[in-house]
Amino acid sequence: MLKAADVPDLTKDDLLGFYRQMKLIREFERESERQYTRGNIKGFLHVYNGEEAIAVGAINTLREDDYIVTHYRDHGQALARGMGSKEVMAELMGKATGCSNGKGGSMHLFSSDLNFMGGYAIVGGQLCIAAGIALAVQYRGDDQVVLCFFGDGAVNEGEFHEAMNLAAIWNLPVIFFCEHNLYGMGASSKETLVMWDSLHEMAAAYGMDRYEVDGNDVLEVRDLMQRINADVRAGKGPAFVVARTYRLRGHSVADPADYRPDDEVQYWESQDPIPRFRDWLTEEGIATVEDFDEIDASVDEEVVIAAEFGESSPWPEPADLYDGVYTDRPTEGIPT
Amino acid sequence: MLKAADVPDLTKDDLLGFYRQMKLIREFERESERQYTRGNIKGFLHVYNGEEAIAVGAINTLREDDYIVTHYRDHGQALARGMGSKEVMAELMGKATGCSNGKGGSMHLFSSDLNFMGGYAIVGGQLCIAAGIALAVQYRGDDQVVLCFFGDGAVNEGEFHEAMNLAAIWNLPVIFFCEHNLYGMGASSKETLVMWDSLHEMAAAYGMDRYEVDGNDVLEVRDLMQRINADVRAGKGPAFVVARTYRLRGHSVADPADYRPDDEVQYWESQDPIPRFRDWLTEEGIATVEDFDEIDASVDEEVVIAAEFGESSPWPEPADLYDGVYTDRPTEGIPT
Amino acid sequence: MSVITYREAVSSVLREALDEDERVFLMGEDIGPYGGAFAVTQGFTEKYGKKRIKDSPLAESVIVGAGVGAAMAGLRPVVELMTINFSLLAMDQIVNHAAKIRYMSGGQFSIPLIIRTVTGAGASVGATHSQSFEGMYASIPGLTVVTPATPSDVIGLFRSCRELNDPVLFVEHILLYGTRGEAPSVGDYRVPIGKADVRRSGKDITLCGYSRMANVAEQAAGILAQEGIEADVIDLRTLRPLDSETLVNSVKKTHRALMVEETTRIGGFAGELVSQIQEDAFDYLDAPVARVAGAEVPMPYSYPLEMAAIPSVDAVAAAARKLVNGS
Amino acid sequence: MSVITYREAVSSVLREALDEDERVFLMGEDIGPYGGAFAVTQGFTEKYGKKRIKDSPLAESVIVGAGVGAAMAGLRPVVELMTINFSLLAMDQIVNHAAKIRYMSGGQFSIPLIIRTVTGAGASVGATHSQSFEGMYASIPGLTVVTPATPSDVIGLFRSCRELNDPVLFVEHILLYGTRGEAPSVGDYRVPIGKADVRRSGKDITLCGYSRMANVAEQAAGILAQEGIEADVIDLRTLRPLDSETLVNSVKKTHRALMVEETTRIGGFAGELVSQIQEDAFDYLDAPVARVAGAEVPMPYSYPLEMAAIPSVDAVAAAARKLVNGS
Ligand SMILES: Cc1ncc(C[n+]2csc(CCOP(=O)(O)OP(=O)(O)O)c2C)c(N)n1
Ligand SMILES: Cc1ncc(C[n+]2csc(CCOP(=O)(O)OP(=O)(O)O)c2C)c(N)n1
Ligand SMILES: [Mg+2]
Ligand SMILES: [Mg+2]
Repeated sequence: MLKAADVPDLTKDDLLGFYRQMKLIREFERESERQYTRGNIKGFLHVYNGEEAIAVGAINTLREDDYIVTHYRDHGQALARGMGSKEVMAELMGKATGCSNGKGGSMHLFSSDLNFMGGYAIVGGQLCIAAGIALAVQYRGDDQVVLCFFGDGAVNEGEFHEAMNLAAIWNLPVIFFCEHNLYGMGASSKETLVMWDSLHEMAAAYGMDRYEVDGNDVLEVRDLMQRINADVRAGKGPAFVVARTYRLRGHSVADPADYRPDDEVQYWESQDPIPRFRDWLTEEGIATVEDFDEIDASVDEEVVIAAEFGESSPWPEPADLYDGVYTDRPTEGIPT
Repeated sequence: MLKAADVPDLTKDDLLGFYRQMKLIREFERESERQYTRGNIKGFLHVYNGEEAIAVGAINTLREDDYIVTHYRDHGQALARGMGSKEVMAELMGKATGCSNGKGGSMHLFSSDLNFMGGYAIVGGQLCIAAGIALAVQYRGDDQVVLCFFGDGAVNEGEFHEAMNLAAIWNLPVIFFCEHNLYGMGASSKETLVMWDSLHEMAAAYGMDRYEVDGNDVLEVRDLMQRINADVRAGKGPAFVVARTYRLRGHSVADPADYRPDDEVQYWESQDPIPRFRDWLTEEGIATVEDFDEIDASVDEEVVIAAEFGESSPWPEPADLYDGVYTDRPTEGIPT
Repeated sequence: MSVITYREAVSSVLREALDEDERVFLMGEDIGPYGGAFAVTQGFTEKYGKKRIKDSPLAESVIVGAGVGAAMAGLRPVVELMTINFSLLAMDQIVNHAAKIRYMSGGQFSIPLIIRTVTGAGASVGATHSQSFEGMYASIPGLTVVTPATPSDVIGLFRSCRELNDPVLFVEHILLYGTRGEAPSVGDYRVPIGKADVRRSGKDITLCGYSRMANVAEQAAGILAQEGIEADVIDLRTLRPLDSETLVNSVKKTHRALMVEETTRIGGFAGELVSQIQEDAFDYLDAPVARVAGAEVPMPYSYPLEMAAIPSVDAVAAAARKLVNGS
Repeated sequence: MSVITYREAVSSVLREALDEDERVFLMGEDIGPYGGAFAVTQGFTEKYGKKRIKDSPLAESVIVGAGVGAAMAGLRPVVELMTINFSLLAMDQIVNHAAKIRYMSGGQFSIPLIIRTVTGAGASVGATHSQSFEGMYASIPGLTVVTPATPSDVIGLFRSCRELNDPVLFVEHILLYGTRGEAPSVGDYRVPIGKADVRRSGKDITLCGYSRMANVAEQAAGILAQEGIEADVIDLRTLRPLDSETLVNSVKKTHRALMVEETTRIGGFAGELVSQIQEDAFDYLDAPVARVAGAEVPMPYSYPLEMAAIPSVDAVAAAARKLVNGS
């Protein structure tokens, strides 16, 4: 574990900012689960509980003009990138005020202002898109990096291979970031990937730089990502990062997750990134109970406001159904 | 290079048999090119010139009940497996007497009698099918091996990854055999695969046994494959073999292949597996000029007979168009 | 007579297949300990073991491709593509391999492979997860495409599919798993492949649908009946082969026809139905064959928009009314 | 007025795009030093360099997916899928990504991506290489599908496609590359997206096709004219959006219509055309709208079988004759 002295560039505010983001994500997800139970959120809901250190540690190393691409488990990354909890909650509720105008839903968060290039729900598909964004950066001679999140399940897909290979052979500025939470939907990655316990080594097949990191340690994630970003920005080509983590809830809200061994769950609960970071802040003498109480209260308040905003927001207009299919022409078949 | 003493299990007949098969493939391909020029073969024609040592070296190690799956560059494997040159030539000509009744064509040779499970023309697709056949073997508790050929280009495809991963995680009895001839269609694999010069190492990503071999040395190929077969048959799981080779002609008959550097072509011409093996047989004192002359003459004769058979064979009947779509019912829309 | 859910029907025919035929195994994503994304294979691993219930990697192409290979080698795999949306990743294996190997090999290899998958909208799961591609697959020679809408059709059709030796796309509907219906009373009940079901008989109009839309059409017919409009309701049940005879005969009787389809309208499979009807019953038609279909948009997540995008009972009834009353 | 080949037309608009717009780059298999599978990009690498002519790995999904990403980030990629047969491997990227991102993102991201590909049968390349899937893509909201049949349409349509900001499938035909036609005389010649071409005008029957089948229909019309049957010949040119107005107006004039399509008949796009015609011109029809399409089989390699499986000029003429003469 790092010491405070290892991160001299981080102020107390920075560190408490990380804490707040992680806490916000956790409480936001708790609220979404409540809203789901109340029927205000429908369909699939994939919460990020337990993986907060990844989004917060990684995304805070990015520049404003860098790009993020992610999968359907995307609330955490959106919030860490600074998307408003109101717009995210409203999107989960399918409201017109949502970040994708209610059209995308939980799995498809987008923000062009934040270069948040989308949450994608076809497992593995977004790696190809990330490679393409990186291609555009390289083509223009710019120095942004593209940070692409996906799960260990996505590593099974053919598109993982195609995207890794393309990025490697063309030296594209993309970081493929695997949130290795040990499960796909219900299948353990021990049963789907031979290399599950050293997943980052799969990138050797592409001659790609590769790293493994404790995904439940926000400072470790940040530290590693800072170094990788610098390399990628300097034109050293793509990288593959595997963060070991665990989802503390089921795959989606519908999943009781009883296929997981108790001791495994217990171990990972003990590794919960939020208490871990809180303890660290305490032990290092950076923050006090009062600091945490204040932050926790402000988070609670923000989440309540977000939920109220979502609930009180209007549905899209009926005419919105036909809006936005094409840039250049109306869609077909609008009823007259 | 091996010495005769290294292959005590091979009789002179065996060795001359290998020579004859290689020579047959070469002359068969020359004849197909002539037939193509004369318009008797249409569409695509992908000849195997230069790669003969692979099919002959590998396939002769198989048992009769083992399975072969291959790609569209499949004439060599079909002949090495013992498919009649007549049926293969007739297939290339689209005749009713062809091994696929003229329906498949050059890229789609099949023989259920020989467990020759097909040539496939969608690059990479056959790896998945090979994994499935191996699954059937494992499921039944049998000990056949499945030998699956493909090119270096196929390694780019997502299906390569999916099939390798499935075979690895389920320990399937399949040998993925890459004919690494340095080119896809016109793209050099140096430009499409970072690991082009140690391609077999890509299998490390699947924890799979992996081997590289001189694909222009029939005895080396055979020797390696005998060892691998034994392992796979014994249940040790899949293997990945990369045979370094070169196609002495263009990708297809339509390709003048002028994208290839002269010195590269010259080098590989000097490595032509047929003169190499002939020289070896001579140097080791196994065969004489007379032996070769006799074989060459019999090959020439066989090829002439095959061509005549193809040319004189009937086209499929018009009604055959609608035949064979389904096992259990007639196809739709048969004109009445 | 017992009542079962559609989900139970699917589970039961899968168990039956596993019990009756050693060559049958299941393969798919999360069908093992997780029990399947739609809880169809719950308890299967415990009962049949890992050999026969193969929890596969998340890799659609090789799931189907390995099914094809295993079928060529003599087994009778039943593979699952979690939803038809993800089938696009396996489409090459379905269309270029499963559907063509028999023909391309001159009839030497048959592919007795059942691909189960799940179609449909209405579950609030957004644009990438709410599609109905079964009509596309029905355009591919070599495939058989089956779309049961009731528990007994699930059972009867699945059994018939198992008797085929060619690849089948067995398309279940996401919103139907919880619906109930009578279980077939006969133990070896079969529904023939390529035989539509006339769900209701009437003289004024033919309503034709498949999968969930057959039920929607039937419900609309109920409303219409109260207004004195009597509809023939036809559930196609199989898209390929297609029972155009039943459909055309119905239209010859009713002179008016409305096709109900869940996918977007343009280029949907209903166009085929319209074409065949007007080819074979042209002189009987008193009005153009009409279509009710999904809105011409990627499916929006937002609930009211999604509801507006899917053909409803009311929309079907309204379109039928208009067709019969001419306004 | 100069005569050029279809191949030259494609090459010329690609060069034009590269010359005019720095944001344009090409990406695809073997488009570099090899010059493209159909020799369309010969000499391009020498002229434009590797940065703009990207010879990609053999990996269809990432070819399209990377095109989508680059387009989201502000470039205007023109990617090539060597043939439409292989597009199945990229179908997920086309249908679930390219076509949907704009809508799913609430309109925040447009995808100005042109996917060039090659359709068609008749080249003796067997079942897996002779398909015509453009109709499938035309059923997807969010896509634009263009099928030029002449050199000048290649030029005029491609220029119009470049002005769009949404994903386009630009579908060339394998047998047309060597065909010749007049080059457009005007330098900035455009063919509007969604406007059919009335190739020939007649009062007796409407023949409608797209891609090579438009040419086949036109040739059939030539034969029919000698027999005194005057056909309207309509080349749709764009499948999505569809110019049903031109088609329907023609049928209102001729009262008889024959759709010509190269893909297999069942579930082809012609069903959509038939449906729209009978929806909008029902009272004008003197006979059912007829279809001539490919035989309902995977394409056989054998030459005479393949020829029998593809709609021929004679078959079209015969079907038209039957429709007009009633026998
Ligand atoms: C191509 C595709 N196949 C299947 C699914 C269904 N599915 C959604 S998430 C998921 C598991 C993904 O696991 P992983 O990539 O590890 O991400 P995690 O949920 O663990 O974050 C599956 C199978 C899908 N959405 N897309
Ligand atoms: C999926 C797919 N994409 C593209 C093609 C066109 N194509 C046919 S062969 C080929 C090159 C394959 O190269 P490789 O696998 O190395 O085999 P080789 O021809 O060298 O034996 C290409 C691009 C195809 N048949 N299938
Ligand atoms: Mg996971
Ligand atoms: Mg090669």
